[in-house]
This record gives sequence, structure tokens and C-alpha cells, in this order.
Amino acid sequence: MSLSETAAPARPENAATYLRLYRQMAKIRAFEDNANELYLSGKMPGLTHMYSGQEAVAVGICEALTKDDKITSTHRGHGHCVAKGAEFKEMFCELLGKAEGYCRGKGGSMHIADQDNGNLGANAIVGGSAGIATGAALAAKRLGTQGVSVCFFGDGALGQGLLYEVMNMAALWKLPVIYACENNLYGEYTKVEEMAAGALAARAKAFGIETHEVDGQDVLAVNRLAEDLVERARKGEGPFFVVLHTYRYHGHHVGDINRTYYRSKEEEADWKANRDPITNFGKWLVAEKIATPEELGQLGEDVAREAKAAVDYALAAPYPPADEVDMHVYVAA
Amino acid sequence: MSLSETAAPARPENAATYLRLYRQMAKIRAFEDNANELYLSGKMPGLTHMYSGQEAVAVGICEALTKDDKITSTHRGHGHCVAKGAEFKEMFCELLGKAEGYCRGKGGSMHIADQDNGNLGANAIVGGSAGIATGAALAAKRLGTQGVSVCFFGDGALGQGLLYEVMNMAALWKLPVIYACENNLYGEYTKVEEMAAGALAARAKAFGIETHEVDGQDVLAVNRLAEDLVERARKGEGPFFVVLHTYRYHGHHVGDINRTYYRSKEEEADWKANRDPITNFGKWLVAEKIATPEELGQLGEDVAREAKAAVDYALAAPYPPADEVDMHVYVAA
Amino acid sequence: MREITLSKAVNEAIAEEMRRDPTIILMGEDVAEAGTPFKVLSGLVEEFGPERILDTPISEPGFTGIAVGAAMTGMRPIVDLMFGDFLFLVMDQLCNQAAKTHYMSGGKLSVPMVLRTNMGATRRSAAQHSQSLHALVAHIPGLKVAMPSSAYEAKGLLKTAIRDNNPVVIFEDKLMYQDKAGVPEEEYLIPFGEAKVLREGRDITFVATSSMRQVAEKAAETLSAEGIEAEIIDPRTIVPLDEATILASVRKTGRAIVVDEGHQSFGVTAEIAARIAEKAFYYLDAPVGRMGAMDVPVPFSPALEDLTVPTPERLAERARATLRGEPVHAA
Amino acid sequence: MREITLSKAVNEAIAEEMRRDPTIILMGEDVAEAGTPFKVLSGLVEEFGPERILDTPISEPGFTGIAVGAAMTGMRPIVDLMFGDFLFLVMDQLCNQAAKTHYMSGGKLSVPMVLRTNMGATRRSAAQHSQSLHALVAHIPGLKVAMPSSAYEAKGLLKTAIRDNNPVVIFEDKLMYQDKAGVPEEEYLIPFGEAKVLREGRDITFVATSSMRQVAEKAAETLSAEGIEAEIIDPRTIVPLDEATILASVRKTGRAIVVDEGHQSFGVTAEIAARIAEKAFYYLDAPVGRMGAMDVPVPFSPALEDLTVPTPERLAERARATLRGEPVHAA
Ligand SMILES: Cc1ncc(C[n+]2csc(CCOP(=O)(O)OP(=O)(O)O)c2C)c(N)n1
Ligand SMILES: Cc1ncc(C[n+]2csc(CCOP(=O)(O)OP(=O)(O)O)c2C)c(N)n1
Ligand SMILES: [Mg+2]
Ligand SMILES: [Mg+2]
Repeated sequence: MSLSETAAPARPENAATYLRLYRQMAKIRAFEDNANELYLSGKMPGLTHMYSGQEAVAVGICEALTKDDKITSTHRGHGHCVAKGAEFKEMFCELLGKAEGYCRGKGGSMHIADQDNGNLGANAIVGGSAGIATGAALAAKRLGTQGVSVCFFGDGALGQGLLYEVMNMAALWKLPVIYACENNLYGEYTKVEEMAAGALAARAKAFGIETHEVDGQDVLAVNRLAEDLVERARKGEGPFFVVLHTYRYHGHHVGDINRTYYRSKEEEADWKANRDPITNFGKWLVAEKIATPEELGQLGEDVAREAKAAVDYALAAPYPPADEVDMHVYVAA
Repeated sequence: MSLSETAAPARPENAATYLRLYRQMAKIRAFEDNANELYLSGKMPGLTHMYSGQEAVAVGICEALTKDDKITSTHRGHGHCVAKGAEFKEMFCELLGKAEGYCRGKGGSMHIADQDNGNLGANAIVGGSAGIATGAALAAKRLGTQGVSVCFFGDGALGQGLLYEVMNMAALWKLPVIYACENNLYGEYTKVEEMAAGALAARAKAFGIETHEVDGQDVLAVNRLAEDLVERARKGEGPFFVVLHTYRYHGHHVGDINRTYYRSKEEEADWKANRDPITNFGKWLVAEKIATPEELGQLGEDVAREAKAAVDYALAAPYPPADEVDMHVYVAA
Repeated sequence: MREITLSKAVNEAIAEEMRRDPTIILMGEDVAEAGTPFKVLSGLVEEFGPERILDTPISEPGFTGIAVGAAMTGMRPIVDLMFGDFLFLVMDQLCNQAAKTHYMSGGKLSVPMVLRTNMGATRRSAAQHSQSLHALVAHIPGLKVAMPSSAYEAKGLLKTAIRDNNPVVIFEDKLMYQDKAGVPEEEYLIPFGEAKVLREGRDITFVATSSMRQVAEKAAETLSAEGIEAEIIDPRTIVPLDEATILASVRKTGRAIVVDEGHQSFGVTAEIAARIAEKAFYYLDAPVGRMGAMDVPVPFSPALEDLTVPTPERLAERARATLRGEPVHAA
Repeated sequence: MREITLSKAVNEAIAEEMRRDPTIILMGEDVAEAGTPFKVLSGLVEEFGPERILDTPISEPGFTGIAVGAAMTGMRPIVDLMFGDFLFLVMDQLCNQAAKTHYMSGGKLSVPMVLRTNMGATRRSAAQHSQSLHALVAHIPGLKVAMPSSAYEAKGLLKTAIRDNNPVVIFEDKLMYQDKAGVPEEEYLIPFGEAKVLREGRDITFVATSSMRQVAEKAAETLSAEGIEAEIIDPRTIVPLDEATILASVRKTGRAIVVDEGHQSFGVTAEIAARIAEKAFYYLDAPVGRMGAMDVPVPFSPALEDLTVPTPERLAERARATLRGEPVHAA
């Protein structure tokens, strides 16, 4: 695991970047708090999976990408979506199945995509997007766009054989793809060590893929590594594999409330109290005099207000009309 | 790669074992020569894949197994079948689609199985039997039979994700299974290095599986390693992974005649002249005074006669009656 | 008779069979302590232990393949596939391996395994967690396919499936897990290939699979109030299919509509309708109607999703049109 | 018109399209120097280079998934799946991903890819290399499915498939690769969803897919000598299906038999027969017949394998029975 970047002194010339990293993380947290609330108050159809706790991963990586770079996301996909540049309004509309959602309400939380910002979509098949991200990298290479793609997936997805097939091809063909394994210690209700034999990092090394591990709660460490790997991938030095050690604060999905049978309240409390990516980064920003507590407080309030306004908008927005039901099955000729 | 066992002096008390290893290899070669001839003379339906050149692998491993131990085999499966104890007659009948074949003619070369001797069958899906072998190991463990299972597959099968999924479970659950990867340098018409990134052996180590490499042309080296691993697997120390370096003499299948575009005649000639498992082992047997050249010659003739008789029998044997066509779709109640 | 949920019925079936036969194991994701996301298997690991109730990694092809191998060598594995949509991941192991092993080996090897999975839309789970894919496996010789329509059927069919010496795929409708039905305390099995006449009627036959039974029953009630008496047949297993019972009904009523929650095109309604149209041809007073799910991926939006599945209202309307002799083409 | 083999027609279609559109790539096992085991792609790597004709490892799910991603981001990949039987391995990437992406994204993303594969038994290749699995993909909304019945159709349909903005699965009958047909030198495309009337006749309609065209043509010849005139319709694409042409024919002849090489049950014959029976109901003089492959895994033994597929003799006999008004039930 790389040394914490936040142990080092801030570089004042990077202040805008730092604040943007903070803001993006705060936006994700605010989005999820509202999504959770929508579920709990019975206003959201279906279930959804909260990204809270993992913000530094999505933000640290996506801030190293351009808009044209592609990502593929997972069932726990709101964080990646926000980090890649999506708007709250279209996102909440999507979560509520409204016509103004990114996918006109057809995808919902588990399939939210944002083509314009290079997000090829969340995926409800665990591991199912490994081929897609790799294919996007192949396209970038063939088309000579200099694009890079990032495949986000959880520790649980290491169980899927597809990942190994595409890593092999990515390695053989030197594709500009970064496999970002978010190890949040659990796949649903099972601990990672009960699901994965051997060392996680060894899984990609076996294909000769350069592999890194990083503290996924340290947004600067993640971002520094990502900047480096993205740049190298653009130069044709990819693929890369990164294990990001992180934690999800909520249950597996919003309905997973009684979960002490698989993880303890103490463990959850410890991560929240001591390893929160937003709190810790905020403290560092203050200590390094990049921002005052008041400024951060204000930022938090702005973001919360923005989220609330988007929720209200989405709640009032119309559903897609009935005749859209058989639209988009095929591309119109 | 382990040191060649045939570099060491013979142990006379093992003479019977040595001769059996030799005989089993000779049987496979004779079987394949006849199968090839059947194809070339237009007497065999479909295509088939010759095992010639790889005999030391199947024999070295299967001689370390009991009849109750299970193996799963591949499209190149005659060698495994003979090595696990099958009879020529039922085998040739199967290859010709006759009713007395092991599978009543329904399976043919690519699905030949021999349940009584623990051969769960050849498989026409590359890598497709990885789950089956692992499942047989799970059954052996649950039922407490002390059984071990061996999954034979080629270097090409390393491309299939299924293998990684089941190796992970085998490692997590400590199953008595040995993954035997026969690296004959090619998958169809493509070299292994164009299909597999990284080191082959690293593929299983990534799951914490103990991995070995061995000269697959040296039947004693293979057998020694197999005896050791099988014994350890029985004690619960499995799973294991073995890369066996070997070579196929014929084309990918019997119809693959013009193949210089993917491998040279020189390479083929070199393996046949210098690394033939039967010739070399025969020389050693003679040098170590386990057998005379005449005895080996006689053994070869016996085996050839046996094969020829089985071919003649099979050619004359009846096809299954038409009413068997919809029999065996379901187990009769 | 006591009433229990479909979920409990499944749980009981497995527990009873596992007590009876020590070679039965169950494997899948989060099947042990978690008892599956639907909590269908709660309590089993406590009784049978983690050696028999195996939590697997997220490796559907892998653990299905392991089940095939275990089934070939003395075990009777039950595979829990969390969502029917994941069938696409296990098709090779299920259809190229499990389904064909007995035949390819000339009857020597067999694969006594059960793959339990689910089906059913309208849970707002979107396109990859809502499919009803039973038609796909029904097309593959060597597999049997059961579709319980209530807790009673769920228990009886699952017990039969577990004792069957062939690979059986059983689809539970995930929206029915909390639905209750009368289930005897005593042991019972439901033989495969025996349809059940759920309601007798003279005017039209509804052939309804799985939860479409409820759709058919509600439609039949509405129609009955209008003087139209529908007969309802639940095939219970679509492979083997009890053609005789279906044909006998249609020969009596002269009219039929087949209702199933899979996509309509190239689905189960096609097979059953085609057989009726062929084999009851001279008895038919109207074309055989078909109502499947719309041929669209399942949309997330509640406003759209509910339009994609057959409803009692639409079935009743279709029945009336059939009786009026109007053409009853799919939309 | 010059006559070329189906194999050559496929090769030409790909080469022409690749010359026209640099975003087209082709990927699969042994597609480059080897030109596939069937040698269908010989010469392409020499012209287009290994950057566009990609040899892959033996990783069907993986390279299909890669194709999906590449298609979403500006390429038009053609996936070569060596045997149709391997469809089972790629179902998730094809049916959960490729087929649903456009819909799930509300029309924002699309997946313009072609999966070329094959079908057809009687090559003595046994149960895992002989299947005709087109019914499975036809059941999944979002996929189009083409089934060329000659070199002419193979070229025209493949070119259309490559230009289509949706995922298209095209099944070539591997027994027809060496069959020749007239193929114009000039460019042509065959639109999807337009069936072709191959032969006109007044007495009975044969709807025949892929190589069943040859079966139907031979049967029609035999029957013609007996005074029975069969009309033959080749749907060419089963998704979309040109219902109008089929129905117009059956409304004229009053009788129909649907012939297809997939397993009969829950297969293509069911869908087409059910639609005819429903929508041409009042024109039918006899039940719609169905002839698919037997519902058994394909046996290796020549003595058995030939029994499992429709033949001209059996089709002619079925047609005679239909015309005599005898019940024509599947065996
Ligand atoms: C193929 C497949 N199998 C199972 C599931 C059910 N499922 C959804 S999320 C999940 C756990 C995934 O764990 P991980 O990859 O670690 O992601 P996390 O939820 O921890 O973010 C499972 C098993 C699924 N959606 N897809
Ligand atoms: C799933 C699958 N993909 C492709 C094939 C076609 N095929 C048959 S053998 C073979 C090569 C296998 O190579 P390897 O595993 O090294 O075995 P070898 O032939 O060298 O013994 C291929 C690609 C197949 N039978 N199954
Ligand atoms: Mg996780
Ligand atoms: Mg090989």
C-alpha cells in the first residue's frame, strides 16, 4: 500500500484541485444520503446500493481522467457516476424512473449511465463490465484517441472468470485499461477472505499486469497513483491493476439493515470515525490552510442544497409516457 | 522443471511398474496410429485429435491413480482414456459410432468416457471439464472416499475463465484435485505465447495453489511427481497445479495436414527424434537392463496386434439400432 | 390445512430431503448465514452445517460446473442461482454439460442435480434482475423444467426435482415468496408431467404457468361474473409437458389462451399454442391466443414496467374478444 | 451470374465492408493466419492486418465482452464464434449486455456488433459441435437474428448485419460452406425482415430456414412430380420476422409446414407455427405442421445422427399426409 499522501505537506498551487476533490466526494455523500432517504421514505422504486465510505476511490480515479476517457461501473454505481461528471438532476430522475433521467427511467440505479461524460454504465451483473471496459480500451487504441478506460469492480467480482479472460487479452494486446478493484471487504453478506483464495493482487500479476495497492480512503494517494497510471496507460504502458482498500458504510443495499451477523457495529464505527475519506481530507485541508472549517461547512451546505433541489425536481418530474415502453429496443433506422 | 528421473539409475524392484508404464504408452501410440489410419482411409466418421507425443503425461499421471479416482479429459482424449484403463475394443467401437462403444456410439471421440474406470469423459468444450473435475473432488471429500480427481486440459484452456473460478473454490475448500495443464505449445493453430500472457505457472499460484512444472516427455518424472501429489491430495493437502511440457506430433486434428504456417517441420522432427517419451524410456529400460530390445519389440508387436484386432472387431460391429436415438435423453425412471 | 408461504415451502422441501438423503448438498452465493437475499434458506445452515450448505464465491459458471461434477460422482447438489437472469452465465455448464452427459455417455453417467432459480418482473429491478428465462432451458433436451404456481406446488415439485435423476431447473416466481397456500404437514410429491386443472369451465381454456395462475384466476373470476366460464390449466412442468390434459380441455372448450411471463416471441406461449393449434385443430372455434411478456428488456420505471407483463384485465379482455370471434392478435 | 461458395460469399462480404469502413474489426479464435478451421476467412489478415483481424485466446465470454465494449465506443466488431454450440458461453455478454444496452440507456448507447456463428448437424461432430441454437437468441429482445439459406443470402445479409446499429447474430450452416449459388459481382444488401418466396405453389406452404431451404426444395420437387405444388418461403431473418409474407402465402395455400433445424420443442417452428395458426386461422384447411430437429442431444453415430434432422423424404411425406387431411403429429 502506498504511503499516505496526506502525510505530506500540501502544495498551495494545487489548492483548486484539492478543493475539487473534496467537493466531488461531498457531492457523492450528499447524493447517497438523499437516495437512502428516498428509499427509507418509500419514494424510490426498487433497491439501491450506497457508495458512502468509498468516495475517495471514485473521485481520486475519475479526477485523473478526461471527459472522453471511459469508465464502467457497478451495481454500486452512483459514486462513479457523480465522480465522472454527472448532474444530480438527471441522476435522481433516473433513480425514480422519470423521463428526464439519464436513461429515460429505463435503467434505474443499477444501470445508470452517462454517455456524454464517458460513463458506459453501471452493471447489475457482478463483473459483467470487465469486457466492456477492456473493449473500450481496444477501441481507443485502434482509433488512436489516446483514451484510457477504467473498469471499477468490487472484491466480489474477483470470483468471475470473465475478468481473467479479459485481463489476459488486455495484457497480450497492451491495452490502455486500468482495473480498479474496490476491496470494501465484503461481497453482499460474505467476507472477502471467504470468497477469495490467495492474495488479491496476485490475481492480475499472474497475467504479467503491473499491480498496485493503495489506501482507498486517502483521496490524494488514490489520485496521485491514478494520475501516474493514466498517463502511462496513454503512452501504451498499460494495462494496470489497482487494489483499493476501502469500506462501505451502509448495508449491501439500502434494505440490508440488520447486518451484525456478518459484520460488527464496532468495525463500522471504527471506519466511520477514523478512516472517513471526507472528514480526514477535510482535516488535512484545514491543517494545511487550504480551507477553513467554515468554508468546508459552507461547501457541504451548498452541496446538500443542490442535492435537495434535484430530489424535489425529480420527485415532481413526469414518468416516461407509455409509448416509450417499446422504444429503444432497437436503434431507430 | 524437475530433474529428469531417467537420469537416475533404475530400481530393479520397480521393474514391473516400469514395464507397465512403457506398455501403457505403447498402447496409446498404437491406438492413435490406428485411429489416424481409420480417418485417412475414410472409415471413421468426423474428425479426431491425436494424443501421440504426449503419452508420458497421461500414463505418468494415471498410473498414480486408483481405478476409483476420477479424471476428466479433453477433445484430445484417447490417451487419458487408455491410461485410465479402458479397452481398445470399446474405444474403437465408440470412435466408429458402434453400439458396443463405451457410450453406445453416442459420444464418439470427443465424448468418450469410461465410467467404470473413473474416466468422466472427454469434453468438446475447451476448459469445459474444469468444474466437473473439481466437483468430483468435492464429492470425494464430502463422501469421505479418499478419492482424488485429475483435470487434464491443454495450454489453450488457460484462456477460459471457468478454470479460475473453480481453482479459487478448490483452494478455498482444499479439494483433492490436481489440475494437469498439458502445455503442448499450441492451441489449434496458435502458439501458446500468443494466447497466454505472463507465466503459465503463475495462473494457479495466484490462488495460493501449489504449482509444479515437469518435463512431460519423461514418464518417470511425471509419475514420481504424480505419486507424490496424489498422496498429498488424499491427505487433504490439495489442490495442486502441474504444468507438463509436452508436444503433439500430429496436426491439431487428423485433418490438419498442411501446418507449416504455424509450426515448422524442423520443430516437429526435433521433438520426434530427440524427445519421444516412448523411445527414450525404452532406451533407458534397455540401458538399465530392465528389458532387452527384443522384449520391447515383442511388446510393441503384441500391442499392435491387439489394436488391429480391436479395429477389425469395431469395423464389423453393428451400429446402434434406430430406436436408441431418443434413449438416454433422460435417465429411465 | 395449514397455510405457509412459498418461501417456507421451499425451505421445508429442502430440509426434508436433506434429512432423508445425506448426499444432498446445496451451493450458491450467500445461502448459508444470510439464507439468500430472499431469506428463503434461513435456518438450513444451522441444521445441516456449512459442509452441506456451501457459500460460494460469485462464480456462477464455476459452482454450477462443480455441481455437475459432484452430481456425476455420487452427490445430489442443489444449486441456488440468486437471479434467473444469471442463467445466461451458466448456460454452458447447464446445457452443454449437465443436459447432455447422460446421452453422450450412452446412459452410463448421470447428473442428478437441481438448479433452483427465480423469475418474475415488476419488482423495479430492471433488465438484468427481472427476466423469466425458462423458455431457453426448455429448448434443451436433457433438462426438465418446473414452474411452481403456489407454495403447494413449490414444495411438491422441488421434492420431486431433488429425487429426479436428471438435471432439473426449477423457477420460483420471486414475487410469490410471501404468498401463502395450503400445504399439508404430511409428505407429498408432485409428479412431473402432470398438469393440474385449477378451475373447470366450459367456454375457454387458460393455460397459465407460474404466477400467471393468479392472473388467470382473477381474470376467470371477472369473466364468471359476466357468464363466461374459463377453465384454468397449470402445466406445473413445461418439460415434460402434459399435453393430454391441455388438449382435453381445449377440445372441450374450443378456445384457448396461453399465458406465461417469459417474452412472448420464441417463448413458452409459442410452444403450447402451436401444439394446441396442431393437435386440437378440429375442435378450435377461435385462434389460440398468446400472452407473454412484451418483447422488450424489462424497464426500470414503474410507469413502464407494469405495461410489460400480462394482467388479469388484459387477459379478461382478450378472452372476451376471443369469444366474440374477434381477431386477437398480439399488440 | 457467377457462382461462388457460401464460404467465399462470407469472405467477400467482410472484405468489402472492411474496405468501406475502417471501424470494422474482426475477432475470434484462429481467424487470422488460419482463417478459421473452416477456412472461411482466409486472406483477410493479409489484406487488413493483425490489428483488424484479431486472433484471440480461447476466451469466448471475454472476447465477446470486449466486442461489446468496443462497439459501444466507436468500433463495429465482428465476432467469430467458431461453433454455434459455444453460444452458451457468451450468453451473458450477448443477452444481458449487448442486447439490453441500448434500451437500458434510454437510447443513448448502442452496440453495433455482429456475432457470426454456425449451426447444422450431420457432420459427425457430436452433441457439443452440432447444435442449431438460433431459437435461444431469437427469444431475447434487442438482438436481431439472420439465417442465410445460400451464398447469395449469406453475403447480402452479412453486409446488412455489419451496417446495422444493433447486435446481430448470424448463423451460417456449416454444411453449406462449399455450396455454390449465383452471387452478383455488384454490391447488394438484403434488408432484414423481408422473407423471400423461393418457389410459388398453390397447395401448401413450406416455411424453411437456412439449409432447410434445400430440404424444402427437394421435397417440393418430389411433390411436384405427384401434382402437389408447394410454395417455399425463406424468412431470411427470424428477428425481425416477415410475418406478412408468410401469412399471405398460407392464406393462399391453406396449409403450412414449418421446417427448421433447431430442436423442435420451444424452438423456431413453434413461434412461426403459432403465429400462422393464430393469424391465418380462418384460412387454414389443416393444422400447421412443424418439423424441427429431434429433441435429443445430437448423437455421434452416423446411424443415429441422420435420424435427428428433417429430410426431404420426411417433409414430402408430411406434406402428403397434410393434404390427405391426416393428423400430422410430430413423432
Ligand atoms: C453475476 C451476479 N451474481 C450475483 C449477483 C448478486 N450480487 C449483487 S452485488 C453482489 C456482491 C458484489 O460484491 P463486490 O463485487 O465486492 O461489490 P460490493 O457490493 O462490495 O460493492 C452480489 C453477489 C449479481 N448481481 N450478479
Ligand atoms: C469453448 C471452445 N472453444 C473453442 C474450441 C475449438 N477448439 C478445439 S481444441 C482447441 C485448442 C485447444 O488447445 P489446448 O487446450 O492447448 O489443447 P490441445 O488441442 O493443444 O491439446 C480449440 C480452440 C472448443 N472446442 N471449445
Ligand atoms: Mg465488496
Ligand atoms: Mg495445446
